Amino acid sequence: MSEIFMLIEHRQDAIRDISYEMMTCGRALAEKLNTKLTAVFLGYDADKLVESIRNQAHRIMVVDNEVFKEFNAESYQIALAEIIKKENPLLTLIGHTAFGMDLCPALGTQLGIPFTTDCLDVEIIDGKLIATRQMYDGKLNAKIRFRENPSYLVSLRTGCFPVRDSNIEAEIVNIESPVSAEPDYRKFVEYIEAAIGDVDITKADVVVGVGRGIKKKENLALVEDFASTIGGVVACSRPIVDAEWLPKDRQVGSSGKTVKPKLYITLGISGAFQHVVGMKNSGTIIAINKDPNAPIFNEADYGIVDDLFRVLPAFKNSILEMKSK
Amino acid sequence: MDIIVCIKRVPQTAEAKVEIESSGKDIVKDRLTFDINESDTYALEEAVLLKEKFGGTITVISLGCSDADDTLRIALAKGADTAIRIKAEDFDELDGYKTAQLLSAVIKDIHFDVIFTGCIATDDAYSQIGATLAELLGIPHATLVTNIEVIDSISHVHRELEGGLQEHIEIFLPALFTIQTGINVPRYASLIAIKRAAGKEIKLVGQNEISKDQLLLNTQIEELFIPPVAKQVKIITGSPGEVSEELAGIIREKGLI
Amino acid sequence: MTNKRSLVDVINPEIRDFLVEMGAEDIYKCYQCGKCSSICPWFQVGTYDFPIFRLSLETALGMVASSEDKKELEEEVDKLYRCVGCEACVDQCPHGINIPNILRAARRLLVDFGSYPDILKSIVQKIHDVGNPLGEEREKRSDWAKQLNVPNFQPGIEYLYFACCIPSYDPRVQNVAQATVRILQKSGCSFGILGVQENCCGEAIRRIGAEKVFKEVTKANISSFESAGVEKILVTSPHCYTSFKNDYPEFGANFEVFHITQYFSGLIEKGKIQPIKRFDKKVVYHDPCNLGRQNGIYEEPRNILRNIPGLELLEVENFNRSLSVCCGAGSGALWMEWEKDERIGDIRINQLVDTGAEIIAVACPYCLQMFEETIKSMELNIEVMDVAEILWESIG
Amino acid sequence: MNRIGVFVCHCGRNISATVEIDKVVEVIGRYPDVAHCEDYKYLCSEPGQSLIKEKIKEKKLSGVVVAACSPSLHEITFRRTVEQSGLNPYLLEIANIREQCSWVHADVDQATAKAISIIKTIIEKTKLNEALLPIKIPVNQRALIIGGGIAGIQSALDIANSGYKVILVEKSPSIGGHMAQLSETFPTLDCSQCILTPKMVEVSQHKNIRLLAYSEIEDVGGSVGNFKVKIKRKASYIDNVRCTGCGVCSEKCPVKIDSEFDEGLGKRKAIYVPFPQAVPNKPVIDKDHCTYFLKEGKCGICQIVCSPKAIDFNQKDEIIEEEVGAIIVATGYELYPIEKIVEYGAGKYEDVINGLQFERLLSASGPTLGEIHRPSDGRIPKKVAFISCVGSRDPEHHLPYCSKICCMYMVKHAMLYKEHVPDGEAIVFSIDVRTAGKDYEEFFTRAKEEGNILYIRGKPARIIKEGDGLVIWSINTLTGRQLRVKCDMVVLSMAIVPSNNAIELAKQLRIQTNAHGFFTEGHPKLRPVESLVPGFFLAGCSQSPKDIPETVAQASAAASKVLEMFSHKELSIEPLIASVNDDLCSACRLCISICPYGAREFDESKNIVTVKESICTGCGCCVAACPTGASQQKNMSDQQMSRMVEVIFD
Repeated sequence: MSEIFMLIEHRQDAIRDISYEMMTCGRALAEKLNTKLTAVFLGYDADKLVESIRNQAHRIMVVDNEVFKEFNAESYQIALAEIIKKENPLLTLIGHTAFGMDLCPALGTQLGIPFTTDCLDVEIIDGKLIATRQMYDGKLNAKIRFRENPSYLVSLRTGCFPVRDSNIEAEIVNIESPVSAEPDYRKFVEYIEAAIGDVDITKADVVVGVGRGIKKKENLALVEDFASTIGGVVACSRPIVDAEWLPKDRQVGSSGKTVKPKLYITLGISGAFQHVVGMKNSGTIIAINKDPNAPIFNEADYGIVDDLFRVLPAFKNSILEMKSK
Repeated sequence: MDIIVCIKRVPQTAEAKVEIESSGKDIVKDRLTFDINESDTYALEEAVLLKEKFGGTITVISLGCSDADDTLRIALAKGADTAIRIKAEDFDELDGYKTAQLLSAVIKDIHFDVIFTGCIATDDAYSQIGATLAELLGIPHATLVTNIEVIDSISHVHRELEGGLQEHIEIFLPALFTIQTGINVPRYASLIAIKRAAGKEIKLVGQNEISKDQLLLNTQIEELFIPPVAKQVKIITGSPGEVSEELAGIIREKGLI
Repeated sequence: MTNKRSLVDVINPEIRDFLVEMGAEDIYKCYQCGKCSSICPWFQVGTYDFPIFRLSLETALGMVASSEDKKELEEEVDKLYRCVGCEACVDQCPHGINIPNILRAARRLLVDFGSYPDILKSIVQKIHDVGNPLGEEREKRSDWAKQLNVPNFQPGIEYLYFACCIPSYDPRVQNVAQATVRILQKSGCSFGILGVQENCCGEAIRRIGAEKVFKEVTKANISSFESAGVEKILVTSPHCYTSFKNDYPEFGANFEVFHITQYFSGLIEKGKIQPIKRFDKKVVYHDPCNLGRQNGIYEEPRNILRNIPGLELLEVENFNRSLSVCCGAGSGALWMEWEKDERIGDIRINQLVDTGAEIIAVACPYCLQMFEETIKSMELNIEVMDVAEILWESIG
Repeated sequence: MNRIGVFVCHCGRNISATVEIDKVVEVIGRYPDVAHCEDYKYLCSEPGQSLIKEKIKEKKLSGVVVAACSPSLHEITFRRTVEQSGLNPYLLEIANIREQCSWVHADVDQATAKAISIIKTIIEKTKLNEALLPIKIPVNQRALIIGGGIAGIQSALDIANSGYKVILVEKSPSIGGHMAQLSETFPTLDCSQCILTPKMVEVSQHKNIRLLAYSEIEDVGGSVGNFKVKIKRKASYIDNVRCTGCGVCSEKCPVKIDSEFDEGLGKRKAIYVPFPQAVPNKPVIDKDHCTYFLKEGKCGICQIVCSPKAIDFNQKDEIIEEEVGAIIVATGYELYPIEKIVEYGAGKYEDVINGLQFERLLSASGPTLGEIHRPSDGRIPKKVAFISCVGSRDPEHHLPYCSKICCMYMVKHAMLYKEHVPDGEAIVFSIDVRTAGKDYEEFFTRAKEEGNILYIRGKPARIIKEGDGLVIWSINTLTGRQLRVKCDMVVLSMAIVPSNNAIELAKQLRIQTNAHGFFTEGHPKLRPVESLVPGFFLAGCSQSPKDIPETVAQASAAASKVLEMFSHKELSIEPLIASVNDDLCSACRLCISICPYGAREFDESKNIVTVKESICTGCGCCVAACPTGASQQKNMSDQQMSRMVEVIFD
């Protein structure tokens, strides 16, 4: 039986969470199919990082070369294509991250193997690969069937597999790098850190997240007022930043900050996955949204289906009352 | 600079009720509003900005049924010069891969320096067509682009990574970029341009031009279903005053503030 | 690139003809007196330059929203969406030019090409998807009436009470619909509601320029009214009134439409309801544009208020009746966002507050919402009530 | 046996472009009783007329049909033509194939068929035409002039100076009209009263003029040349023979009311002379305000103080009957009611006034003796705004037409204001400034340049009182800028409308007005001073808004038209009138009640109704009303009518 492969994602000398999630997923699949999980590690000066995940997979293939110091989809693609062609795994997992989004479809295309992206789950049923994906703004899930092929490629969504401990001792296999330099046509230059604003939403105990549902920029004042009553800071989802109502450093989500406050209150946020990944680990989540079908209610501990402008003034009063007691 | 922009007409589902059709594989579409995919509007705008800077032409391509002509015409009114519609009705079932193959079949005969697509379509949410298409055409690509500057056929591109981080990379043209929302402010169409666009022909490409035989489908939707609730939310009901009381109680009890 | 303006400063008859076809046929009547611009509420706002008097001429030259410069075009489109459709200009124009119609012609083209403010796009989308601009569920349209025992309209019932979207869903404004129903019940009126079978009347989105969606909801409403056997309609919103009375006949509808203040005033005259409880407040009545200026209903709401014992009815000097100033919510503006010092509602509220009134009486859900928001944002100490609410307090 | 000649005119391409002339000639040529049919390019030309004359002789024609333009244009021409060749002019008929056919149709085949149809009907009519002779009536060489403003005064003097008698009727106590109220006149800025009062005096002293002031037309009967007029002399309660005009009565009268002459800005008494130079200079008692009349005999102070004992409370209205041959209508204008301009606070704010009020403020004889004090508090206004086109050029709410004189009097007002208040500021709001007239543009230019008068292009939307001033909301449409102009007083150039009883009077006189009550002239270009009804002539603003020079010119023109009439002892009138068949008349007298001109009379001896030929205008009402068919229109008999209709359906 062919193996399960996954690609380790790391950045700035750290293994990214998605890698552990994928390894959790990969191990479970391997177990079911009675096969092994191979983690492929492309990196530079990698010993320490490789060592840190040694208990996560059955085998770690390491390609240690300076070219892999930073992520470059093109270099990664060349190397991975070589490995997959040679090893012919049943399934290769890549993270559906900025990294994987660049890599996965191109790799699948190059190899001519069936692939799909942004999966919440993969299962093998009767020898056939079935993936679960989200569609239509998170309102529906889809089960996806693949064209039959000995090898498949799938990118996995962040945050879908709670990481589990493992105590395997991986076999380390070092491989000569098929590439020695970044291609001319695509070169990594540098990282750009987000500008730091006056409020650090990652440090706050109480975060009030606002989304499209606040309708108007002027309504932000109302939210600010509420947040200060409750002793929190205001964060937001992507559309609010795109509309330039709040600065980028207030954005919670996959491309923004990840926050884990004691209390996260969402106001008019529908709960697109991109936002949810940035706040799902908050202590208590209270969601206020008019749309009872909004995906945010799948994440919240407490939900109120109502107009936020109707609830907010009353909520503020109750908090004030509570504080005065 | 000749630019190709791939756009898609999608149902607007963010605030609408989405229902599954009887086949279980599609949604009920007749009560939904359709519009150009959000990130595609940014892609189109980025193309127009580049054209304003460097001259050249913009070709918009969409794979869709005749309704997509409206979307293409909007693109023409906003600054595209030529519009091509690949007749979806000619090609049966579609997935991201097949879509990319169709696009590449059309694009391979067109001169271009840059291809733009949106970074994600809000309906099927693959985020895969751009990179697939680039691979099929044999050009480099970058996804989730938040800034582009072109100096002498080298593009300096910012990609959005996680956690507020961005990376700056250099890519030779011709290349493909998938554009993230917020990269620019999409423009309105002027009435003059609308009038001009109204008279323009939309070039149709169908099975006569592209052979169906070589097209491969990677995936198929087996079934659609409403996502299971991951976490059991407690819905609090009542008047605003009542729910607020209850919430405040929870907050106090748990010592959240 | 050179100044893009120079590319379009030639006369563009195609655009002109296009707009004329879309309803801008009045453009040739204009003799550029400028009266429209100085009666326009934006004149009173003062911080935003809105010289609509040029619109006819610019349309005739095919120069409306025609700049190919992004920034300029943005400003032009923004301008086109500044009109609140109050029709003060129509009322004053020596040649009866319907300027909002000219704007609407341009807006129709822009809407067809997705080139209008996103916020309005979402309103149009919601009306299309669920039949109301609030995006609320269609099934909940008659929830406001749950406790009130209101029958569904069926043949044999005389009046359809059409509550309008905002009173149907907005928790504050629901009270208006409820008060209305209670008064109707007390008077013994034979009426029913259609609830889920109703769509937004579409007045606002027609003015926004979303003609296609407007036609859709209009036709849906006409067919559900007709199949229910509706002949007479009572409305709470002057916007529904305008729509049903002036727009729907274009699509073959033939309903008798009454604004609720007309009906209530008649009930009082006939002695069918008697306001007896004292309402010892100073009340200023605000003429909604769609009720007063646009449909000539000035007296009936005042008549209701005058009949309420204890109520002292005040008027806004210089700005009442046909010279009333818009609350700033018409034509989609309820959902638009303008800078703090660019709000028509603030101007109007100040005029209303200056009368020394304790209560602003309105007869339009838009005005009610707008004023409540404005009062909150300006932190004023005055209350807004619908005429029906005041009447119910005196009857109930 | 009829021998009708038909002549078809091409009228250049006016007819021939849409009507196939050849076909018409061919078809009509074959029509029964047509002895000759021929076409010609311009029949109204000299050779065209000669052609008709020749053919009448050559073909021995018994009747002629000219198929050409409307009979209103050339019927007279062609009647003269046929008369010259010995045929009775009433045997000529015109078939109108231009206005009623070629001009209004596009399809050649259909137009040709219609032209043929029209010609056939006229041939049928012509066949049954009678040879008629014109009716001669004597002319009464006296003229009546209604209205004693500058127009009436001028006409009266012109006719009187030619030696004919004139009756001048003025409804108010004095002649002079609005011109007497004006301070100065544009563009020369000479004093209005200085140039008017000599003429007023001349009227009062003229031996050929009978001045009936404080009088109104009660009834007008008869027709051109022989009108019978009833005039009501309103009781003035003054014995004018005894009255010396000393003025003590007015002085002592305790009742003060707004002066019409001062446009409400000053007061007059219940017994009053409207202004010092009034003609006649005899007081009248305003019964509606006089305490004596209101409180049944209380007061009577005037009677006590009048030493010549000229007060006569028992005087009654008196009806005077006059016979005249011609009537000039010169009833003048009024200003559109200022209260209708709600958005300007007009009628509510005292300091928003009209142009005539401002004239009174400027006038040395006015309520402020020529110093400009604003009505509200008497303060000298330091900033005055003048607004043009108020009520005029506003088809949607008020009046569509241009009042013509406002642009110029605003220039004058602004200039005079600056003269009176040199440190004041004059601002004029206007849409267009129309200065078509001799020296007018120069006057306007001078005002702007020398007078430092600010012209703003724009029609204000609101005038709102703020403090003790007025704020005008407008746009400067040339810059697009918003303006809020604070000023002390606003003068509105109100639209000019016909005097308020013009439409009533027009009904009485049976002459026409347009939709706004201005009397309609015979032809907008070629008969500008005649009305559509013979014997009535028009002068001044009763016909359209005009300034003084134009009014005077028209008044003289009207007078000369009257004099033209008076130069004949007899008038020829058309014989196309009604007649009565004695045998058929059942003496039901319906026609008497229906005739709008009083041209019917019952002949007791014969027990039939007869037609007064000099009065009948041939309107045809009696023919339509007559139940037995006794009443017939000459050359338009029932028989002719039915034949004409029949051939259309043949």
